[in-house]
Amino acid sequence: MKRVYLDHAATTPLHPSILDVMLPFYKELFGNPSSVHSFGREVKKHVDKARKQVAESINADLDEEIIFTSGGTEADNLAILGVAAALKEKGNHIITSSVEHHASLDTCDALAKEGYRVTRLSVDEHGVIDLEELKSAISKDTILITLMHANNEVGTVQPIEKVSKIAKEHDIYLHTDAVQSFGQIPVDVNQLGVDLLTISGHKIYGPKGIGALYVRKGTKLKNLAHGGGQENKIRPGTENVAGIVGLGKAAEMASNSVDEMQEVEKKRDRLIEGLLKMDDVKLNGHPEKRLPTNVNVSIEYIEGEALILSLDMEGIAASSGSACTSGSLDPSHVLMHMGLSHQTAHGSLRLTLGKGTTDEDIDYVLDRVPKIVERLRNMSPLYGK
Amino acid sequence: MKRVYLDHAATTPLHPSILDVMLPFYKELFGNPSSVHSFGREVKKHVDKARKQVAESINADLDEEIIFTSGGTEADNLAILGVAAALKEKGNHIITSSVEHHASLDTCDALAKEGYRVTRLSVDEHGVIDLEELKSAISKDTILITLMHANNEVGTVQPIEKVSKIAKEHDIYLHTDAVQSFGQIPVDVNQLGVDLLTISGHKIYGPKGIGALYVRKGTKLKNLAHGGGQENKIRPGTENVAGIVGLGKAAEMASNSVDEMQEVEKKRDRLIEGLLKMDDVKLNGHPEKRLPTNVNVSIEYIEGEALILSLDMEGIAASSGSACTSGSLDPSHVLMHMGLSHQTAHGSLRLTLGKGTTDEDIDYVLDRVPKIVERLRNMSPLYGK
Amino acid sequence: MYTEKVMDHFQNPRNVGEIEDADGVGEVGNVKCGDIMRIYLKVEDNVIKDIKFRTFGCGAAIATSSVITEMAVDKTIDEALELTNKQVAEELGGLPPVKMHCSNLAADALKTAIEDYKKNNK
Amino acid sequence: MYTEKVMDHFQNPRNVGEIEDADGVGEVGNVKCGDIMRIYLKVEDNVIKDIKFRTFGCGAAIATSSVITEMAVDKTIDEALELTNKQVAEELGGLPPVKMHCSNLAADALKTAIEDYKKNNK
Ligand SMILES: Cc1ncc(COP(=O)(O)O)c(C=O)c1O
Ligand SMILES: Cc1ncc(COP(=O)(O)O)c(C=O)c1O
Ligand code: FES
Ligand code: FES
Repeated sequence: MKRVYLDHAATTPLHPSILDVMLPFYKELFGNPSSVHSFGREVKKHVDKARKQVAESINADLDEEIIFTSGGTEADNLAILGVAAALKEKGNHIITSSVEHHASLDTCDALAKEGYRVTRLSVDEHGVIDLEELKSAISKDTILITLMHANNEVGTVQPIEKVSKIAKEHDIYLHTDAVQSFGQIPVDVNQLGVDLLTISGHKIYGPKGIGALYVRKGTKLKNLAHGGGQENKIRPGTENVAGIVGLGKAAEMASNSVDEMQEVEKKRDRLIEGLLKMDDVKLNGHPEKRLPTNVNVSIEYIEGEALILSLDMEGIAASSGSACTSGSLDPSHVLMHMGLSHQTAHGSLRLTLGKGTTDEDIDYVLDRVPKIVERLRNMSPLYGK
Repeated sequence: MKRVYLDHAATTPLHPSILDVMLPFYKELFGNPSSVHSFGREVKKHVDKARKQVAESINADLDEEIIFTSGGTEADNLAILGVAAALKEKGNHIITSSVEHHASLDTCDALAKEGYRVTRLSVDEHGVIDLEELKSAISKDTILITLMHANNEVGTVQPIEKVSKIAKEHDIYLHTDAVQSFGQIPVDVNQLGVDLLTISGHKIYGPKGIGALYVRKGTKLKNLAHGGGQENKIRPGTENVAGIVGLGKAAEMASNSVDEMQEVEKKRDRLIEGLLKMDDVKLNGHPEKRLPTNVNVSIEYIEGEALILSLDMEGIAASSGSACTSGSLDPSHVLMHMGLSHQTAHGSLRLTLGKGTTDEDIDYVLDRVPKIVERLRNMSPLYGK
Repeated sequence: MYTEKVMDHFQNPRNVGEIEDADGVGEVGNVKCGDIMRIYLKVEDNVIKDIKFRTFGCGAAIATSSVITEMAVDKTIDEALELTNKQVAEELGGLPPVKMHCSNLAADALKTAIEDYKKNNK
Repeated sequence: MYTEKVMDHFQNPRNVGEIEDADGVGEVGNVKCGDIMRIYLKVEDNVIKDIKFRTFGCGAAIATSSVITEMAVDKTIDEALELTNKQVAEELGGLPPVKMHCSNLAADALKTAIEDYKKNNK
């Protein structure tokens, strides 16, 4: 059976040349980088090199501004909880948006429970925050703005550079979650003007279980875990060396992907166009300020999980913001905050393209989706009434 | 040049058959285990299988008692901070020992700074805690005893079963760090009678950057990080699938290693015997209750880093508790708490054997060490006065 | 995640559709995740002779709808009223814990349809 | 971690040993990590003619001891007194930041030995 993977926002396949650079660290280069002897020292060099690769890929000024973590989730937690703990004498107010990834959203919720004040900025129908709302949310207690660069569900890109200007005026730290944007649109910490920035390996054709937090020199950040002196004492524990080396290579490749992404974008547009030919289908997210890989549509009268399962049986991997897939009461908080009805959000379909997506893949999907939709609609009590 | 790796307590080489089981997850099985579609579901199965392997290897009653983490350090932090947070209404007293790994030691220090009361049990000359001291330390505020199963520097095994009886009598949670003991001596959560137990992949011929915390069903534990629903909501973030699968296999192999370890122990004894033939050399740690892989001696009049570097130039990888290797003011807290003088602790040499250590390796080391020691002693102002 | 039987009923649902001149119709909504299920009955001599469904919901919701129509057909309305969620789930070879509530939907919809029939025939 | 020059001086230290009838001896201890260094001098016409050392300490401590003996020999005692930690570290092609304090040890030991010589010859 043909298999078409269109869930690159969930995870990407590891690029073979990244596996190649990782393998030696599962074989002869097995030393602990903290060891004094040569088995350790030779490995340490490669960890340092990977740190440089990551630093350069996001245009950081210093290698030491990169802290390796176990993934994007940990990096988001470290940024938000670490700044909150470090600046708790200064203030207790944090600003975020209502469409963040759970790694940030739930972390802010946890802080709210601890007594921090959290403002969750609303978004417009396309998922973009309002800069005026941001300005008026700022108070003298505000210590952190955490705002994702691009949204994982609908691909909407936030105006981080403009947010940065506002943050700087008020001397407030700015963290951005660039897990989805990195490798798709330019991610440059100095151009964006951020103090902290999250990336994750497995979204950029690197390995799972590795990520990094960029921390601009001088930024006050408290470590969350305690132990060895690794990662500048900010993130202890024996290094996931193979993962780090893989992330280094993945970051280097990601920062060189912008051209490739233009090709992907063309396929994305063809896919969107094709899907919108069906009746009662609507694009979610921003028409232009969206990631080149992201397609998100709402298909009325049907439910997401049933759609995903049906697609899966045709070999197509996709995802949905349906409540039924999450096991929670509500469909995607992102779609709801963009003003979709419960039912419309329920029938959302996310298809995220990758570097390996072909025109034939798009043709195949455009052939199958309408058939499946028709079948499910014919089963639906909402359709044709 | 001959290379002899005798630093298995720092990290072990990945076993080739473990790499074999990991590789598919860096290739075709790249899906995100949280995904509904088949790319995700087929990977999820393997994560579940690895959880079962780990559970069985330590004789846990239920697979779901295993929480995967990014390593031993994170598991120790999760156990200690997680229990402290979950039980903070119940009490604020934690008992540990003075010879713990930094992952526990520093975590307890952090809690002490937050206002928890921490008792650090002393140890005797062999590194063993005193059960009477433990009993008298217990108060009605005590919520957790965290005590390592075997020490990473001197290999001393603590009487966890006896501690468990005491903990149970007082209804206090018991956590043990079995990072070093697992794969070397029997580790059975029910026989040990522990509520929480830490293991780490890279100490048992598995990959770096993966570990697990055993959490007995019903044990109250608060998550430290926030985000997705992975790992029973205790430890969010996209799973390090290859690492988890590798840990599963490594744990299975570790629990079947006890026989192999008897062979290692014979080589260890020959190494100890050979080293003690030098003048002014003394064994650190317990003569019998010690890990089958651990050799730790103090060599008077010389300093550890110089010794390690000299050994390294002969291709021998070793480690030391010297202050000079740690960059801190004091030599190993473990050796100091066992009553060694600053100078004697300074000249400690740890050689930790592995499954692959040969008799020739031991011969080689026993040939080189005395020559190096003599050379360094001749340079030392403390020698021959 | 789903058993083969669930997937079979999801992929080849039995008795999808409407009955134009139904003797009873029941529609229920699931507060938990917002799904909707409608069941149509044709009853003769207190026996369910024909049954059809329409469902807006997940794979489990569609499969439970399908299987409950199979279980209910040819039963008396009293027998049908005794069908439980548990039986529905068991008939499908089990459901994942997070999906147990979907089987409620099916049993509730059938019950509502039977009540509608009873009301119409009072 | 260490430069080649450090490793060379560590592996082949110059001027290890004692001078039986030394004109000056200086011993210093390093509070930071507990190392000890002793330097022996033979001085003629205010010029350091022979110099030897013994060191208990890390690779950097041994290397700095060795290199400072090379730097000091044939210098007048006044010239030798001007040798700084920085010069020692530079002569070795640099030291890791955590090891900078080891170079203090060498310069201090030399200074102490020269002072001992001066005291003996007052
Ligand atoms: C925007 C965003 N942030 C954070 C994460 C979490 O990263 P990770 O999966 O590496 O924990 C993800 C992906 O799951 C994401 O899409
Ligand atoms: C006893 C002990 N606990 C915890 C750890 C930390 O484990 P990891 O290196 O996986 O973070 C180690 C090893 O470094 C150890 O020896
Ligand atoms: S119908 Fe929503 S979970 Fe089954
Ligand atoms: S002598 Fe101790 S660090 Fe150099």
